[in-house]
Amino acid sequence: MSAAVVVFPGSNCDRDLAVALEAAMGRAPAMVWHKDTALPAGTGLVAIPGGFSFGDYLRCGAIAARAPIMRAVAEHAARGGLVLGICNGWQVLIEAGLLPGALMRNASLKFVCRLVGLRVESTDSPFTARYGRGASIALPVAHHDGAFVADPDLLQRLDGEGRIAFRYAEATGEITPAANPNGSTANIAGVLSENRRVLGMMPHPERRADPALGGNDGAAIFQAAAAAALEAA
Amino acid sequence: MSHTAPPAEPEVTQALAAEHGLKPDEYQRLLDLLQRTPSFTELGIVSAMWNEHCSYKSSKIHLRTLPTEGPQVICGPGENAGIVDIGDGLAVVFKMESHNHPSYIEPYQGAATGVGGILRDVFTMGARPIAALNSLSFGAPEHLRTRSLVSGVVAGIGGYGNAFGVPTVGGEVRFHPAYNGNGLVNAFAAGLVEHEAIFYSAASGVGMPVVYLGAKTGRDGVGGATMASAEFDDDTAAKRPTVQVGDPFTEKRLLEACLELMASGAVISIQDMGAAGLTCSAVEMGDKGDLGIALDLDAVPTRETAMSAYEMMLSESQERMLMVLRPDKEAEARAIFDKWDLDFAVVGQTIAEDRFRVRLGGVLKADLPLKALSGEAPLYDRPWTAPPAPTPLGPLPKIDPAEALLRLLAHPNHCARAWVWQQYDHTVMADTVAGPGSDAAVVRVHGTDKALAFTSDVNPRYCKADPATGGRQAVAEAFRNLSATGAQPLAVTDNLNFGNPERPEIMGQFVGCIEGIGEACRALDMPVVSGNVSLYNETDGRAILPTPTIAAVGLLKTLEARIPLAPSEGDTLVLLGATLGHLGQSALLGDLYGREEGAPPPVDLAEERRAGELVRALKAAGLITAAHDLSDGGLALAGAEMALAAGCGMTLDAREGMAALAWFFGEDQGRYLVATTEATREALLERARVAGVSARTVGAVGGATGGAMVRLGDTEVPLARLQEAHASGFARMMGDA
Amino acid sequence: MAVCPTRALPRPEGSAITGALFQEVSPMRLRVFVTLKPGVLDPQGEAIRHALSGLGFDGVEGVRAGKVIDLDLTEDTPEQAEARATEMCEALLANTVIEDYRVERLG
Amino acid sequence: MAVCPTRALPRPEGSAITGALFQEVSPMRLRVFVTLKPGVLDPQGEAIRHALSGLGFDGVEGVRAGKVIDLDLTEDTPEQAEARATEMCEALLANTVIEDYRVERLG
Ligand SMILES: Nc1ncnc2c1ncn2[C@@H]1O[C@H](COP(=O)(O)OP(=O)(O)O)[C@@H](O)[C@H]1O
Ligand SMILES: [Mg+2]
Repeated sequence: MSAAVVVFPGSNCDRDLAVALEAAMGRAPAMVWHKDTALPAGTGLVAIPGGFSFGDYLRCGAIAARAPIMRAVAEHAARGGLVLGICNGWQVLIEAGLLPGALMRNASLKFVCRLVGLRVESTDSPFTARYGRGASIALPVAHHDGAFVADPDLLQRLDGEGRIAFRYAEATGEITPAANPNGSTANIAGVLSENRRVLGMMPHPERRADPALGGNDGAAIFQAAAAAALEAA
Repeated sequence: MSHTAPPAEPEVTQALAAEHGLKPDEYQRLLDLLQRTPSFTELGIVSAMWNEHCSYKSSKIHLRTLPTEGPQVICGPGENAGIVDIGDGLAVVFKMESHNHPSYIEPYQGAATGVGGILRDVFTMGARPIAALNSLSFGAPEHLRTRSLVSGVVAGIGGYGNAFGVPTVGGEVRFHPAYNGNGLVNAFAAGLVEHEAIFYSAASGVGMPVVYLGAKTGRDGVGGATMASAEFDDDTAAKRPTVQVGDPFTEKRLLEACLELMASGAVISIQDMGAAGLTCSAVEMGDKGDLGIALDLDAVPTRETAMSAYEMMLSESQERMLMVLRPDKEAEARAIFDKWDLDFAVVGQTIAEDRFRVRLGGVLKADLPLKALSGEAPLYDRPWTAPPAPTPLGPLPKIDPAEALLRLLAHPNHCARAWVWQQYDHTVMADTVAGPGSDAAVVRVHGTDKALAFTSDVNPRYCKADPATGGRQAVAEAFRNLSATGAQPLAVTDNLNFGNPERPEIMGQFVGCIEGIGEACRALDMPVVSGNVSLYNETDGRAILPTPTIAAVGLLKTLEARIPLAPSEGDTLVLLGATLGHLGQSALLGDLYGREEGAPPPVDLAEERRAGELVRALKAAGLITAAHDLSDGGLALAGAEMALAAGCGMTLDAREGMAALAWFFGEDQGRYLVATTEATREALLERARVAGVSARTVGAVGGATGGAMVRLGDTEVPLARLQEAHASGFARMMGDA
Repeated sequence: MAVCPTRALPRPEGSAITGALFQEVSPMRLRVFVTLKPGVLDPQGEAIRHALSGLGFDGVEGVRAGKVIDLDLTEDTPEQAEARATEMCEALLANTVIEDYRVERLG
Repeated sequence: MAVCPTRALPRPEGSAITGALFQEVSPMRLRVFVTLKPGVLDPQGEAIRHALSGLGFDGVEGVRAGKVIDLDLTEDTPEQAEARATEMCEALLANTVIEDYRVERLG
């Protein structure tokens, strides 16, 4: 089983994601154009990259979510395939209905790019299995629309089902308002689908998957997903 | 789109020429050249080509004195960007450009399109942009417009660069009342290219198709190039031109389409459309290739109806390119642009005759001698006077060094810039090794163990007090910032921002700064490979401070060679370079007391070079763990920045026989604060002695009892207070702390 | 909306329109409002309110920010155009999880 | 807005309102439209048009995107509220270099 990275016009983390996936899987992922209607045969993991698909015009991810390739991605997810959406990728997955909630303008109204602390809330997923539960990690964020919004019902469900993958946290693991870079409800930084095989997250693990860049905390996500994709084969 | 007849064109007169910015003698020059009255379209074309922005008529004779060559230089000034070899068949392409006036009128879009323009300059040469910097100068923080300009400009730079996907890794922000009526936005971009994949703008071959690429043409900024060279007056508000709106989404697609196009072998030459878009780009391609160009404007993709030839030739719509195409590749080339949903239109061809012919609706709208448009542009040796001597240096203020440090760190000119750079994506492309906040930003060369270092520097206060010293210092500081990160300086690009050159005292600043820049670039082996001049930055006769921004690029052969900023607890601090305690034009006096007095510190270029080489050698020998250059704010500020970076206390000892303020805040040049261990300190001092660089142990990291303290001689301040002052200064100034 | 001659011609439903005739139909303009559902937090509106008060504007009790999208549609009747615009809202223009929309005919 | 003493005086238009009562006055709602000036590039509108056509909506001749801002203002008269909203547009809500605005009274 291999990985595929979906490329929309305006995606700008597609290469970075491909580099991280190749490092984890030992082989380069297929780059799939948004106008395609099918995923390459044998695709185990679909990754939707960050960036500004279609300029982020109208609503982030809205236009991309309706691109031809997304039907194939939805079918892949429905079959239990792995899907990872990072930053704009998460926005796309929400707009496509593959993940719940909404991502809105940051509370500061400003774009925010910085290293944030995260607490791993769930290790029960093919993406987070290689972290220790409650582990503190640090990953960069870079977004303008990352405030996760959920109504109380949804929030309760996500919490109860252990579908909150990451929360913004202090280095001590404490969940504080100061650790929240964008005003997300309950400091939520990443969410899993019901079957736990679709993950959307705002921070960029692919930008911290190489010790030469000062940290390696993101690599475990790709390694875990690679292993799960192989297992599914 | 169909062209319904545009309104009748005005008759060309001397008065109309004057409205286009042509002086009477310049208009006469045009009449002599044509031997007839120009058409309206021709007047537009010529005024665009002959204005300051395109012709460099006031600056050219001085720019020619700058060193532009070196074994590392692949392409110097004159192309869209400079190109420097970095080994292994790779090169770095870079340039800096101002968007001052547009950003003052509409900060968000002005700054955004400034970023867009400089990115196009880089990728039009075949390079993928890998880093951006921005050098920003604003009026006094308390001035009415300053905060909204800061918000708008920063959001615009981020809005464009972030969406495009280039990491914005550094820059400068300064505040000074001299910029109240004229802010500066200087944007730098660098890209990577393989030697064989470099593209230039010179057309070649007769009868080759000229192809228009990218976004459609509207009436954006018609008259913009003329505006960029006109002094503001109080009616600027009334005369607001159509502002250009940037579309980073289109730019990103244009980047990908152009790189695919270049790889396909379809491109003979290519040139982005910047100021006076179609006019400047077409003339430049013809001029460089010794060819004429014939354009058929009916084929130009437009987004507005009834556009005249004049409007199309002067439109500054963004995200457009012009290319000379290999005819047998047309279908392939068109398919690439279709894939990216961008316009692709054959709008003309190269011709053997030296003419620039423009047709619309079957009518010949312009028929000009092409070479003369640039070759015969006016050239001025404007009179200049040497600047007046600065006011003499008064007595030292009475303040504790630690208190002065605390106040400086909270000052808008010295507090942390995180408020700014957190709005910039500085980690996209996943190669940023050291982003904003370090001396020079360090970006890995993708897929290798090498890295490039980028910095931008200038001290306008120095330039005002003594232009030649200021020019020298700007280059020296850039050299120092690169050296402090361990990089070997390669070359520079400059962005020369001044007031009205028709005033001899302004021209004197310009001439002096260039002299100093040239001298320093020669002495430090950093040729000038590209640059940009922005004149007329003044309002009602009040000029900005002379601001020749220098952006420099350096090479790290391995990531191992990088020197971090943060020392470790227990390290010993050694000061390299001589300290005389020079306080003339210092941050201490200027920023804390509003006293812009005395001469700026002299710059000894030979010492500068020795010190920089020593720092790199010390790193190679494993004798230092961290380094920081000294610039404004002197030893105290440099030390505090290292302490803050490390999150450790620090002790800096007083110096016997020197006033504490002079020792801690003096701005003598050619200095670095380096961290070493007790074990390596002796070897370090010995190396410095052999290199002829003065070195002295000045303190240690940590070492305070109780909570972490920063001690300056016998005064001290808790690190936590410095942290708070430094971290919150910017937000406090912006009113959103 | 401008009444153009072709409109007066009775046509069967969905009849083919030749290119030439079609050009003459002047499109209808519709305005779509997209606003946040009541109860959904509106950081932008909140920030505007804050900024207004910073500028000395008192008595601003509430601010809600939304989008307006003007569409020029070539449809045969205003009703059809409106129906079309509504479909567009459902399909793309609004995120009905958090947003409401309303379609209005203009001019 | 700050309640100033003059407000307590009986006035012809509307009923006299004392400071204390004033709080209970329900604010007036105004709607501000902010749209790009004609001729200014609208990348967002263009992207929406393109996306609509990709979704199979034909006959979309043009799309322009703008903002709508609803303001609840405590002013005494609709005229005053409208004047106030206009001032807010000039000061903050619209970027008059590239945008036009229009104020409407609601309900
Ligand atoms: N406009 C800006 N954009 C991005 N980074 C900036 C900007 N202004 C300043 N910085 C960063 O903040 C740090 C401090 O800037 P400065 O004091 O000018 O540095 P130096 O004195 O070393 O030249 C640098 O790392 C610089 O790159
Ligand atoms: Mg520095």
